[in-house]
Amino acid sequence: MRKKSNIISLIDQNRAMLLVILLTIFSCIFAPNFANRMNFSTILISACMLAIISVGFTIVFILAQIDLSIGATAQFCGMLCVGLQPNLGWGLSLIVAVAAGALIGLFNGIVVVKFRIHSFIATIGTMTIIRGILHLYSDGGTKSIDDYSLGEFLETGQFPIWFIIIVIAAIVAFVVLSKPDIKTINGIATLVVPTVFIVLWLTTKLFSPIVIITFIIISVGIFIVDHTRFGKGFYVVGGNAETAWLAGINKDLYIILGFVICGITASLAGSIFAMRLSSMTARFIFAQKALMTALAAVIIGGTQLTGGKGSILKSYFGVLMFQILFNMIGCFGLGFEIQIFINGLILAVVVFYEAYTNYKHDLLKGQRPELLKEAQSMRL
Amino acid sequence: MPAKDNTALSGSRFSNVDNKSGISKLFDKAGVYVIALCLVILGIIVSPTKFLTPDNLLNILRAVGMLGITACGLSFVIYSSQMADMSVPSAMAFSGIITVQFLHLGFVPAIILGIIFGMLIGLVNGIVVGYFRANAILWTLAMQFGMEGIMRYVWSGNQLYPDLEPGTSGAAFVNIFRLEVFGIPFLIIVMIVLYIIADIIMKKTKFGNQLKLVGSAIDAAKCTGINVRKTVLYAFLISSFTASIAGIFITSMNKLGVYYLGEGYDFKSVTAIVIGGMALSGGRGNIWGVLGGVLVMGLLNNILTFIGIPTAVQNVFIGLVFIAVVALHTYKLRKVGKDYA
Amino acid sequence: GCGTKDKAEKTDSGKTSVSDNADGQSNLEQSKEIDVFSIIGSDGQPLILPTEKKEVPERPEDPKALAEEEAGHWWDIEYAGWTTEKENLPKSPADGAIGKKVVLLKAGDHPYWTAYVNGFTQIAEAYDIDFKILNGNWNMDLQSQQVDQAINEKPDAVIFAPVDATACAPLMRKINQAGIPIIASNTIPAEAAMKYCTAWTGPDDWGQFRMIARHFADEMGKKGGYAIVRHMPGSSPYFARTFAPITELVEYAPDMELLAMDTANLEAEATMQLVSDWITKYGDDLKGLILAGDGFSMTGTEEALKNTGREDIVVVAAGNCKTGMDAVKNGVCSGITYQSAEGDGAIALYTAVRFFNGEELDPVAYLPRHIITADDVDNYMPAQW
Amino acid sequence: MADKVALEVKNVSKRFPGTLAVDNVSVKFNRGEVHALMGENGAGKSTLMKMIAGSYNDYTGDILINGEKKLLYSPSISKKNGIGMIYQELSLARPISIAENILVGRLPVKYKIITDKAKMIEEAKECLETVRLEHLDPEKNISEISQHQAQLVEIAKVMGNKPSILVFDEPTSALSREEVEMLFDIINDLKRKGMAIIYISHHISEIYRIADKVTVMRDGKKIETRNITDVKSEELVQMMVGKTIDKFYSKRKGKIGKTYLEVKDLTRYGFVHNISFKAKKGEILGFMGLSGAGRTELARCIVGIDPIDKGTVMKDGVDVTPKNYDDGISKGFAYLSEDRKSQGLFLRLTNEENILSALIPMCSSKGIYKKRNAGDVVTEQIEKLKISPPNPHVGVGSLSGGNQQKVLLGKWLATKPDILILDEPTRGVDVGAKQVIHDVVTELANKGTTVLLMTSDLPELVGLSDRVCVIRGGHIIGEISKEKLTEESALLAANGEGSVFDAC
Ligand SMILES: Nc1ncnc2c1ncn2[C@@H]1O[C@H](COP(=O)(O)OP(=O)(O)OP(=O)(O)O)[C@@H](O)[C@H]1O
Ligand SMILES: Nc1ncnc2c1ncn2[C@@H]1O[C@H](COP(=O)(O)OP(=O)(O)OP(=O)(O)O)[C@@H](O)[C@H]1O
Ligand SMILES: [Mg+2]
Ligand SMILES: [Mg+2]
Repeated sequence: MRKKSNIISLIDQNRAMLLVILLTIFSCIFAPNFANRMNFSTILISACMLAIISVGFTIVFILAQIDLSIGATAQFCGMLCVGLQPNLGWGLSLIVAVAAGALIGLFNGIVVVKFRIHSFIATIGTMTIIRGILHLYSDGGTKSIDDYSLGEFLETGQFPIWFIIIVIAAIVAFVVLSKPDIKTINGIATLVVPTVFIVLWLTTKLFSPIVIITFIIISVGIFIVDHTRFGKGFYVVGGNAETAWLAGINKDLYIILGFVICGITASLAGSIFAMRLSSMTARFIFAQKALMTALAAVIIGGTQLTGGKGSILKSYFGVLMFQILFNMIGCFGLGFEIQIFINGLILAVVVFYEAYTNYKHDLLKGQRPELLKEAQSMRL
Repeated sequence: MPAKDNTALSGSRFSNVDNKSGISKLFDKAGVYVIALCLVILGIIVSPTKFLTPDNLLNILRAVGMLGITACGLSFVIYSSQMADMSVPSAMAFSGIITVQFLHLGFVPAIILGIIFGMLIGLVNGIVVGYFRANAILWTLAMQFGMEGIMRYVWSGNQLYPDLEPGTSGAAFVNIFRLEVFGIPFLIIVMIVLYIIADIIMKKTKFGNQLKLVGSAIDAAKCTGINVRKTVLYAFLISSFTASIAGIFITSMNKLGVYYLGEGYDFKSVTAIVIGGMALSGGRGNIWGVLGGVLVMGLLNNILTFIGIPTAVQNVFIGLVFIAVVALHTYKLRKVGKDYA
Repeated sequence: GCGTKDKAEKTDSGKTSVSDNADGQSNLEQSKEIDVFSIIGSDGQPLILPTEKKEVPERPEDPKALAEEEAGHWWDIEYAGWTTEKENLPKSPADGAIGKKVVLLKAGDHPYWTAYVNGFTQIAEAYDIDFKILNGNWNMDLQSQQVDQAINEKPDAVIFAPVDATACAPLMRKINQAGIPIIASNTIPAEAAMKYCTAWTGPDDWGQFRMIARHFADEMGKKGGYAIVRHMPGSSPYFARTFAPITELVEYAPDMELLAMDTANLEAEATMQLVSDWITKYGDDLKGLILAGDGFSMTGTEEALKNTGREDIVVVAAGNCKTGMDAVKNGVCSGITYQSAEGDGAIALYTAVRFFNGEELDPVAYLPRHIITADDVDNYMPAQW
Repeated sequence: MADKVALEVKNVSKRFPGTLAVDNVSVKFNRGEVHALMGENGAGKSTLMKMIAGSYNDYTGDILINGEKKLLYSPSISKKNGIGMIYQELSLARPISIAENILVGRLPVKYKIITDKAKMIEEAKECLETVRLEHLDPEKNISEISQHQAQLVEIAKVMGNKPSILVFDEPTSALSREEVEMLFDIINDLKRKGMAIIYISHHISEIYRIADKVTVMRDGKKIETRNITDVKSEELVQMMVGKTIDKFYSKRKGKIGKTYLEVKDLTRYGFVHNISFKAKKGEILGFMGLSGAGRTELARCIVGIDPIDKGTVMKDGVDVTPKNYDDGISKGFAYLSEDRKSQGLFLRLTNEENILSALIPMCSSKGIYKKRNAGDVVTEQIEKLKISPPNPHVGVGSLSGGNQQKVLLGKWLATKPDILILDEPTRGVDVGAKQVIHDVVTELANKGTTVLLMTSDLPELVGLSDRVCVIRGGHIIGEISKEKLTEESALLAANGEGSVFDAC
């Protein structure tokens, strides 16, 4: 009995990862042209934007908030990044774009905290505003530049050697400092995963620079949220704002910070996407789809709207799962209708499963094992 | 009785929180209509001769008629503290497509079928959200994706045209939107009637009164002998019912059914409802406020176009007004010591 | 795939010629023999129409420095592709089209695109071309992924209908660098992207709207105020179908006055509200309307005109869907542009076929321009979508 | 003497909108002493303590710690000054782990920034040991452990901060008897170590067991501070209520009728098994059981809130087993739930709406709700229960605990039930309100309503019940008649030890 439920909860907790694995295996076997390095690299690259977005998005979820403006923020900041590039160069324009993202996040945070508006509502408002500003700034047209060198570097380039050394050193330092306990699964994973990653990175062309950058952003996010005292505060605030307040954690500050981080990652995502393609579209559907996919991915990753729970890594797997799905459907040559249907189906199954377990849990809450044993003998 | 003076004593320690002055009570009651009135005055200032003409006012109403209808039903969902129904667009498109598809059976059967099929979506939502307490936003979003996929697949992304020959049910169907009764568009009459019915349901029926309790505290409602699941189910059914009606209107207006009709009506309706003073936390606000919210959105759009502000800037304005109005509502709630929206 | 079964029989001729391979005819000869010009589209017009060229005026020094009302300002967009120096174009294999593999990157789902794919499929079946369709769903992010996927398929050619005319440049460059020929279709890519495509086919948005602007001016007696309901922001018609008529009318009918222009995101309700508001605001000054789309924009406009009793307003619109044609027939609309969706799809693949056959291609090939009016609307019925 | 004072509040006041919750109170709390704080609901005890704990930044007056004046304007300032507080409402974050809850705000770190998980678990374990919960896995989430374990975790968390002044705000309301004993051991231990302890409770017996001093508050004012040895319990009650209470449990006058309610073999697997009992018309049937014995589950099964697996409920010889709770209500049942905040009241709505909430189906015909049909139940209940303020339009959330409980009772009385099940009707309710509730319940029984009383308050059980069923581990194990009913016999029976019970 107990063991069974343990396995189920283990599956449930790692469902995004399992889905990724299952989908990959399935596609490798059945989907034409799926299983090759080039395609895997494509999937990883295409997951980058949403992966970066979902770093901040997950944090906002952990805080028991939601930010519907991420898509619009990503689009607007990407537009800004491209629009300013001719005058400022990539570096400066990226900084400006990220600053704009942070400002949008700050606005969201202040509206939620100070005006006490539910974030679902407040960010619908922000989304509308950004949509207007986006249109104004772009004049309804795409912004682009003719220099593709950066985009090319992001997709196919190589990092300079010093960068590679720094990153590997950081990974090694982290692993050594965290003193993994080899007896536990977690400990083994802490050793194996970075090793596999480093080997793959150095020996194959699987990880483009943009993927590495995404990994770095995700790692920084995971490090802050899961491994620092400051980051743990997000969970406390989301889990129970009162606990946080009593423990001297400034809940308002955390919520505002959460939104700012969310704005920053959204703008980073948009900017990096814009850099990759040297352009940014003015079609708003870009923002809408980014929001919806990120939302579904984060939920499938196991983060809950009720707050206090969530993992950036699992969100990443959620994003990855969707990209594999899209790619697979493309490989089969199926239409978008199938894609959106499966998208909805997976989300529905996950949401329903979650609701159903809660429902069961509520129904059986307080059931006593010794009485259950008795009941079994009664029924026999 | 020994305890008697004690009660009286502690009674004196409470000043009556409910004692409000007349003006603030009026604002409490009128709520969003104060804002609507301000907009009307602004409109008169902007265009003294043209704004207050019956034609223009009818235009405003006509433009927000369908929004008004979806918001009317969706407010039941929000009132029951279920946040939102993101599947409104698919219910709209679905009912429209089904109606057009079945027009050959005759006008009335087709409409009925359209509404029934649209309400199927609400039924599923209601069962999953009401009975299993799934998160409403996420579930209805999944539903929206799924239905969109199904509609695209079944009708291979095509537009469905009704037969427009005069005298056919197709012509009658297309005429629904264009119908006028005593110079007032049928759409507006339907909308007003729906609001009156909704008001009666909310205030005068067992369901409506229990809905308020469910929205206020769902666990307490369960322990008060209210069938919470059924109540939430009904709320979603009502939402899909009005969405289906709006879907029939929008299909009739466009003279064709296609899967993307109704896009955007999810957020738009939520916006109108929240402007109207209904709180996401449930059990707050009333249906006339929602109508007010709908009118404010129509007026705002109209006046901004009058001033000559392009759509892009209008978005900025609407967003800002939206946040400001909601902030005002929550401020009001907080001032009387209630928790926020 | 979206191939429909009932059409499959039609292509028997194509199929037999493949099996006739034993006769010693080469693929090239066979594919040159196949006659696709006799295929009739669902609107009764030939599926493949003779394409047009157009005269290209001198490029101004600095187009962007000119005012938006001057035609020169839009030169780079309007005449994109004509003078482009192509880069690294793959050579034609010149070995015939039969049995080739093609990937169609279409921009998104829309009834227009369903018709487009219909036309496309008919040609594909005629030549027994193996094709795969990737649907960008109007989302640049999705299309950028699909480009990688398309390259990964290693097709003989890519038919590329970009979601975004400008942002597609790096995508086309990538396909080009993978050595795969591109036939761009429908939306004309910006100059930067034209470098990488072997050819482009599609409607001449600018040309058509200059044409319809003249028709519009004639209908209005070259005077009076008009307004423009624009296309969806972010799309290329958002500019083409706005500034082609504006710049044209400035020269052709200088007395006409542009009162307003705005987008209603191609929604009927929004258009109705917008047009109603304009009519109230401008009253009798408003004498004409140009619509960038003839579907929902037309429906909304029609309603607004009826509600305000202003059926006198002259309306012209783009595209030829059923709604638009009906409006022309009813006299609500005085003219719409002719743009065969099936033809759009067919010509794109046919151009690829010509490429496979080793024929010389024009860098830009427009679908023929035509204004459908009440006089000839019946020739184009039933509508394709 | 002066250097014994650990904490002193001087002329402190705190005002809420509409209430002066603490009115010019001055008290001294000594080291090495347990100082009890008593008073009716809404007397201002919690508010005074929250002030010390730094929950309010707008109090007036001075708070002195070790003779030094401190401005305790935030919980972290208070914590730094050595104040620890165990709150009346649990303040744990449910989705996160026990360890993180215990160490919230002071997670151990290594290399200055990285959290040290091993150390975290070790420290959490240490804290848990102080409340004898060392067997608990600190990585479990709070949502996975039971209510009383959570209460103990809360205590462990506060003690982990090593406070020198410790406040317990009604810590025992969610604890079992054994756990209470353990808690008292812990408190005595801490006292010996020289800590100043402030203890709030409504249980007079508890106060006599552990307190050294007692301060009584009423209506936000301090009444008196006394040594516990100098004060008799009647005196204490008098101070709390402001008047002498002659006798708590009035004699029953009504006649007990024939068997009215009969529960047969009621079973919900894993919760309650084979429950059978009979209750007569006009009888108050008590249910005795230790915490977690299954009384709440039994009540919920009888009225139909929870599904049952088998068994029948008969009323007046007719099978009325309810399908669900609305069915149960229409068949004359009413159940006053034990948790008024989350399961009883609509805190955001008014008195009137709360009292009428269960009446809606009865006042409706064909789905149309006619408020008129309810008549003046609202004023009737407000008067009968002496709800204060007696304004039907005041929000119930702003009422004191006792009055909230009265509203809850009023809601069920309004349905005029034939069978009323009371689950902890006076938990956390002050003496005055308790008196009113008892009177109303007795009168109800006198008029012929069958009352099932489930309470952990032994004097209440003994004082009110005509007969008591003993329930243990989900089974009814016996029954005690009125004659043999004493607090001792009941307690023994509930522990499964007594020989006093008659088998049913
Ligand atoms: N946040 C608040 N806002 C408004 N009034 C409050 C608030 N908290 C407490 N009160 C009021 O202050 C008074 C004192 O409440 P307090 O909680 O201190 O009483 P208490 O003695 O602890 O009662 P109990 O025994 O029920 O815990 C009550 O009348 C209560 O209604
Ligand atoms: N030994 C146990 N094992 C697991 N769960 C238990 C155990 N004892 C009690 N519980 C649970 O603790 C909760 C409290 O029990 P319940 O409310 O039925 O008891 P009660 O007799 O009403 O006690 P109370 O006086 O606390 O109201 C229930 O959910 C019950 O199932
Ligand atoms: Mg208290
Ligand atoms: Mg209980």
